[in-house]
Amino acid sequence: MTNVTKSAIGFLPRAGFQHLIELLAEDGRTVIGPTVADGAIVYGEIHHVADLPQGIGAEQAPGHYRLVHHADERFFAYAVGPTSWKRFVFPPTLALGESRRDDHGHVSFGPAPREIPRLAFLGVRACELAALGIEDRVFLGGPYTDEDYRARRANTLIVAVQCAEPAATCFCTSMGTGPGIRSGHDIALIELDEGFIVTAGTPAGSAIVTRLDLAEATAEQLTAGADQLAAARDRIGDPVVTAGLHDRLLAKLESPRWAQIAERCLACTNCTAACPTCFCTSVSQRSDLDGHTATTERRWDSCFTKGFAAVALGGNFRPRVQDRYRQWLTHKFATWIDQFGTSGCVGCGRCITWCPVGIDVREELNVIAPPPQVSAGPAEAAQPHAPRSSVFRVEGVRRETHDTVTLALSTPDGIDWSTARGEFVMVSLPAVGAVPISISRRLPRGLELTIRAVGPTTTVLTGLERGAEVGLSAPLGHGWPVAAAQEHDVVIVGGGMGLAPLRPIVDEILAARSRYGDVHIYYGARTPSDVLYTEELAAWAARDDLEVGVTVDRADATWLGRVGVVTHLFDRARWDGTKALAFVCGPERMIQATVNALAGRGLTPDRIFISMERHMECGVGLCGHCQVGPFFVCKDGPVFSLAQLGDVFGREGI
Amino acid sequence: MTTESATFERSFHVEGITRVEGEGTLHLTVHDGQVSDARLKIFEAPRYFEQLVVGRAPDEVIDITARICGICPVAYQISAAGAFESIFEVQIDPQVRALRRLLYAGEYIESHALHVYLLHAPDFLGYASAIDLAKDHRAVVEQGLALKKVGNALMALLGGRSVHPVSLRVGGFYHVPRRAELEALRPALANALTQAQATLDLVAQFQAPPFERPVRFVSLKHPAEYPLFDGRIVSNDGIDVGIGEWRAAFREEQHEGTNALHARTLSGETYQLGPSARVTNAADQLHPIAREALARIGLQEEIARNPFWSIAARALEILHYCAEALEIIDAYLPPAAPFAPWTPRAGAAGWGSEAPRGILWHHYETDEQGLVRSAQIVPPTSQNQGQIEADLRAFAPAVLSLEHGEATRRLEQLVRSYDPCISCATHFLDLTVEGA
Amino acid sequence: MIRAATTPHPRLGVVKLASCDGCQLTLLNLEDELLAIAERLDIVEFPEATSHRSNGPYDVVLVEGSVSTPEQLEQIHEVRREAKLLVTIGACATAGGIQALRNFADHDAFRAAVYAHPEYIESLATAQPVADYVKVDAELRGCPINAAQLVELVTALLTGRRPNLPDEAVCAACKRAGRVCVMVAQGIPCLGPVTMTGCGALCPGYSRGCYGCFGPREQANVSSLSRQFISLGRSPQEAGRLFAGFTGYAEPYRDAIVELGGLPGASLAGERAHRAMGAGVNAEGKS
Amino acid sequence: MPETEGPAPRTEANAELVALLNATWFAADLPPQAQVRLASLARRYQASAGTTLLAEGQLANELGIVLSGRVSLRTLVPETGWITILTVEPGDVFGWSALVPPYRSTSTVVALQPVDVLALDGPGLRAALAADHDLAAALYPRVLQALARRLTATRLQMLDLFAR
Repeated sequence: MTNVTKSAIGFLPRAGFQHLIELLAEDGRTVIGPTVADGAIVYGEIHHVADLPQGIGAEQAPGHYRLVHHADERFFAYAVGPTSWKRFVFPPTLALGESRRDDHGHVSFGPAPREIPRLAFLGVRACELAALGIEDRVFLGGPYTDEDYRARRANTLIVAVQCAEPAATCFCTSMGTGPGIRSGHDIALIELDEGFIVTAGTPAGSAIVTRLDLAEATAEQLTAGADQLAAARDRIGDPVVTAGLHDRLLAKLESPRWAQIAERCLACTNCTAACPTCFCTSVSQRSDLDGHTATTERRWDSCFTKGFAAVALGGNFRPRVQDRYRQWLTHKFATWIDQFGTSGCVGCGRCITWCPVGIDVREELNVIAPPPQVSAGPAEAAQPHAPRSSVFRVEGVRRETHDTVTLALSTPDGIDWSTARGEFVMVSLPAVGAVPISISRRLPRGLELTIRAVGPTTTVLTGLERGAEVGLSAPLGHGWPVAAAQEHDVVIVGGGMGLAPLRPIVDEILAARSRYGDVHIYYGARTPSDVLYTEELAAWAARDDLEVGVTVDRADATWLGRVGVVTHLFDRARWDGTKALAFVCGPERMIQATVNALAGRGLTPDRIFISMERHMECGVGLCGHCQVGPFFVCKDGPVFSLAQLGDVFGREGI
Repeated sequence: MTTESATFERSFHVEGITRVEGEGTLHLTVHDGQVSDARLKIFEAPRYFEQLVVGRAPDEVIDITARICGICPVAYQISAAGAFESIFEVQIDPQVRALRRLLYAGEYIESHALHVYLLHAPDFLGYASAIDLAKDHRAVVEQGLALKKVGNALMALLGGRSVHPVSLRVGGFYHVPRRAELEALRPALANALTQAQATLDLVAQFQAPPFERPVRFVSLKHPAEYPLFDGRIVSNDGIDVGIGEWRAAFREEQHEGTNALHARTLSGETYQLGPSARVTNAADQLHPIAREALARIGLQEEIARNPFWSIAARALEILHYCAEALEIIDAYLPPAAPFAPWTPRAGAAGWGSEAPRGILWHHYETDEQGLVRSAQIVPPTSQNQGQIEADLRAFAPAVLSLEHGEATRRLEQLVRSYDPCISCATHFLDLTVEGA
Repeated sequence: MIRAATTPHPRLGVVKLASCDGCQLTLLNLEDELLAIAERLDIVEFPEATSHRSNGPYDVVLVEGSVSTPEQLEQIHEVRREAKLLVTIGACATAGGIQALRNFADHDAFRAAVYAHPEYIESLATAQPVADYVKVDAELRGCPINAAQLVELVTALLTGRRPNLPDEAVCAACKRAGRVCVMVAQGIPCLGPVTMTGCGALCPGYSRGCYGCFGPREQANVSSLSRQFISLGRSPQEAGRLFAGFTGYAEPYRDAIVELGGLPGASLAGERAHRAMGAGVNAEGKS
Repeated sequence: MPETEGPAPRTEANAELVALLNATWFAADLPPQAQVRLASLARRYQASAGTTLLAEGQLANELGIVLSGRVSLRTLVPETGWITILTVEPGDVFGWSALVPPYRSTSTVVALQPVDVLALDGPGLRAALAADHDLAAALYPRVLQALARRLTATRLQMLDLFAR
């Protein structure tokens, strides 16, 4: 045999396949490919063709998978099994960092030691190439990127093998991802009975391919390859009509089917774990017995766990299994498009096969959102940026209420925090935890955080004393559009702890008071002893260029201020809402009542800004916890205009 | 706690013996230098296992009976599996059998290291616990923990975890390890072998209270191997019955005024099970390394006569099983199938295995589907209980001259020599009212 | 217990009710941490390990076992009074354990079957989890408990935070570990989807189905899973027996067992279980 | 009853009362005849801070409109003491019990600040509303609005939003 020219399409006889594996190994790569283990074709280390599932395939149906033996000698005559490649570029558990805290309260943060393996993926299907493409958008599409993913991805060479043996659970044809290989591979193979049609997709792939002993593929071979692809396509058919699926699905948020699915759904998380694109994670800390050194670890999580959308003090935004299933399905097939510009589903069928009770998304989609019309959605430009903890020192502690303190924090790094944008920071304490906290004041060399003890981490944070250290991320999220309020009247409505993130708005307005029209500040708290910033509220109230109203829900007889809900502070006011912008923060129900009252005062949804409360874990839109409709609250919010949120706002179980 | 009553009568009472598995009390009454009453009382709550397994499938019974005792779950699993395999006439693959010995070896090393170092050694060295012992002799306790860890690691590899492992089933295992997984344990086991030698040398220097008596030792006996889960039930005075025929030589009997089921020979005599019995009845089958070590320390006679020297027998068995485990690993080839299939049928059979504390005997009767119709479980501690009380009676006069607290500690130490596992003994619960 | 240390260490007690001792043993099995823990905590009561005894007070007490005799009932109230934090460890303490299966059946018949003179045996009609009688501050599930979770609990106690014990299905850990689903790929019934993780998805890693050591997770959909067991070819009784393990008395496993009629002596079980569950059947109805 | 001096001295000129009424949310922009009719039933009084204007369970003889100052609606909770449920601000009403049988106050009304109150005679107002359907048609929506606003507020308070 002679080497074929670059432009020709090569053919590798089956006997030469071991050479390909060896070349990949010689390239310093661990080869990961299909192998039989525990009754399935999984992805594991491949040293020899004998490790491949020669002559073995799998029969698949909803909730069902069994190995079957073929008459032929093919290595890749199976449809995708339980493993997906995400495991290798996005590990199930990953040490993110190591931190220390000594007995004097000094803290330090460092990266976890990391080794990025040099891998070759062997036997990647078209649907799986598409899945990697989707993960690329999620992790590398910005504004924040996952550098670990980037490194693993960059260190991987992809040998794709075109699918000829689809399963009964496949629907790549509907999702437009397969079965034909189009892009994303370094080397592409088409397996025929006698060997492989070989093409290179990248220079890296070409470097390997040129070292193989290839014949030129014959016309018959090329035809056979095309025929088997066409046959595969025909076998799959078009089980899901995707035209207009985005809108059809989102129009059915109140379908009774969600509750019916929940009767079957185990919320076991298997679909999300098997899915090649699901990317939700949680982060926890493990420490030594004394809490001196801790490791922060990220692990795969799932929107099907109850804790996933849980917030402090027992709140949960998706309490029912039907809420979680709806979240998963609508995200995968609709809001994913709004966020990332593609569907989140590649049609590989893993969630169907590996659902222990065989729930079939194809069937559910067709029942919930029967066919047909148009889809949409542009992607955003990427801005690589990764947050890292900086050490801050507690300069002052002011007790606000029995369970709330304001910490004044400074950093020696010289950044002028008074101009830093972003709405909140991730505050971490080694061996204790990390929580998102809104910035309640920007200082020239630091900031203030007002923290209420509602969970284990905040309980420790509220007990810190002057001199203690904490780790802070850079400010994250989209904050209040205060500049947009210049030349307008401003209405600020806070409830409970919600006054804390609003305080920087007041600071900013007061710094250039003349640029704004009338300014009204309304604040409601539970009882008089829960009122934050009492002295500042009094100082603001004493000014003649601010209107300040404070009310509490209940009080004893010694309280001479107002008692009642916060909306009563302004629902009969005489100001003209049509000239005002409103900034609202507080518990979700308080925001709802406030928004209704503001609408009654003439404010339109585009001029009402609210801050959403959700479970925020990573702070940079990569863990999935804080998803609401098409948004990640941490990255796209937490401040949104009501117009932006549309009917996502106030919907149960979103 | 001890109390002195009348001038001529002394009573030793330990409410809640410590450093034993489970809950029991010790009560002794002495009249004019003569022991009038000696009782080891169990107040462990009854858990009705023999009834709980009725109607259950054999593999479920293996998991359920393990919960009788968290210290020796493998013993329960192996004895139960043996009984069912006898009923269903299942042939066990030799490699699977070797793996079962290896799993059991893990339990011996763990259980014996726990007893020698954490429970019993503090008695010999004058401490209240291994934690106190560690303050003065940290290296000693660390050596014990290291040995224990190796035993646990063996069980965790073969069974998934050391307490209530999940891998055993009728016919074999659910899952067997790859050779490389076993080989990975070799360095730790080789190190453990050295530490086991050191353990034996350590305990050989202990001072055992002088107390010697003749005793009937009962154990399994196999023609070719150190007794574990096969062979016959024998004694050093002529008992020799099939492994399924425990009832042909022994019985559980009730004592007047109590509801306790104590085991006795058919002629109503007490007997001793456990490490001293095995080392005495099967010394020639110890691993050569252990045999040599026994010759070196020269305590074979003491082990046979003085119950306090059971600590040496235990140390010897740790050494034996470290050596045997290494051999099994070296010879291991994964079996063709992890378990042999079997067909359920109606039948009945008994089977026993040598738990670390002695023979644990199960008997089951099954229906046509293989579900359990009736069960009998005879744990080692209920068999040893009569001998413990007899020893207490015989030993007590020797400590009467000692200070009361010290005398009581000696009596407790004697009870601990049997490593009584009271959790196992639930079904011989003694509820005699104190003073009745 | 006498300590030379000058700073007061938290006082730890370990007490036992009806159980197999395996969870306490898990503490002694922390070979790498045991001595370090003993240096940071005063172990004032742990009869399995030390002859020092204490009736309290305790900063933390770990309780193993279920409440199944009148004495234990008294004891658990006493322990609660003496303990600042009471942590139940293991399936017996948190769910009643295997012995709680007697709660489904007729207690007297059970007793008579094992003991010739049942009148001498003093035990409550049922074996109950500790939380049925006293307030429990935290729990470690499992039969036995998991060593890593125990270390996490101790670390949390020492560093003053809440232990991190996620409530998710065994499946989540199983998939992270890269295991192949035994139910889908081999048709083996597995309680993983309805069982709380903590064991590290041990059984599927040993080619068998989860048997529920850690008990039901939140919102466990046992009826959907039992339907699936039946469609895999198991009889309702077999499916019921799968739930009737070491946490079978915990809801909603308990309901599934009764509904499927899977416990031996089902005729007894039905009525008895209804009584145990307070379904309003006359308590004198049968004994 | 409020500690005002003497019984209901309706001395002020009707026009002034009409103007005061018109300045309140409750009566603003009512038809002129209705305002005049209400003014004829009105008296104005002042009370100092701490004055109990109406006690829980007492006959509510007047519907009060706060002109200035702040009054609190309180109730006595055993073992807790007096709890303020709501404050009534200028323009809003208290004593709606005067319009609804059994005409007994559902809370205790205490002035938190010096207050200026316009009070409408209860029996007189009821008689006027029964006889004058135009007046009733104009006034009842205002009463309903005031009660509805108070009801929704009470619900939100019951949710104890900020406890979370």
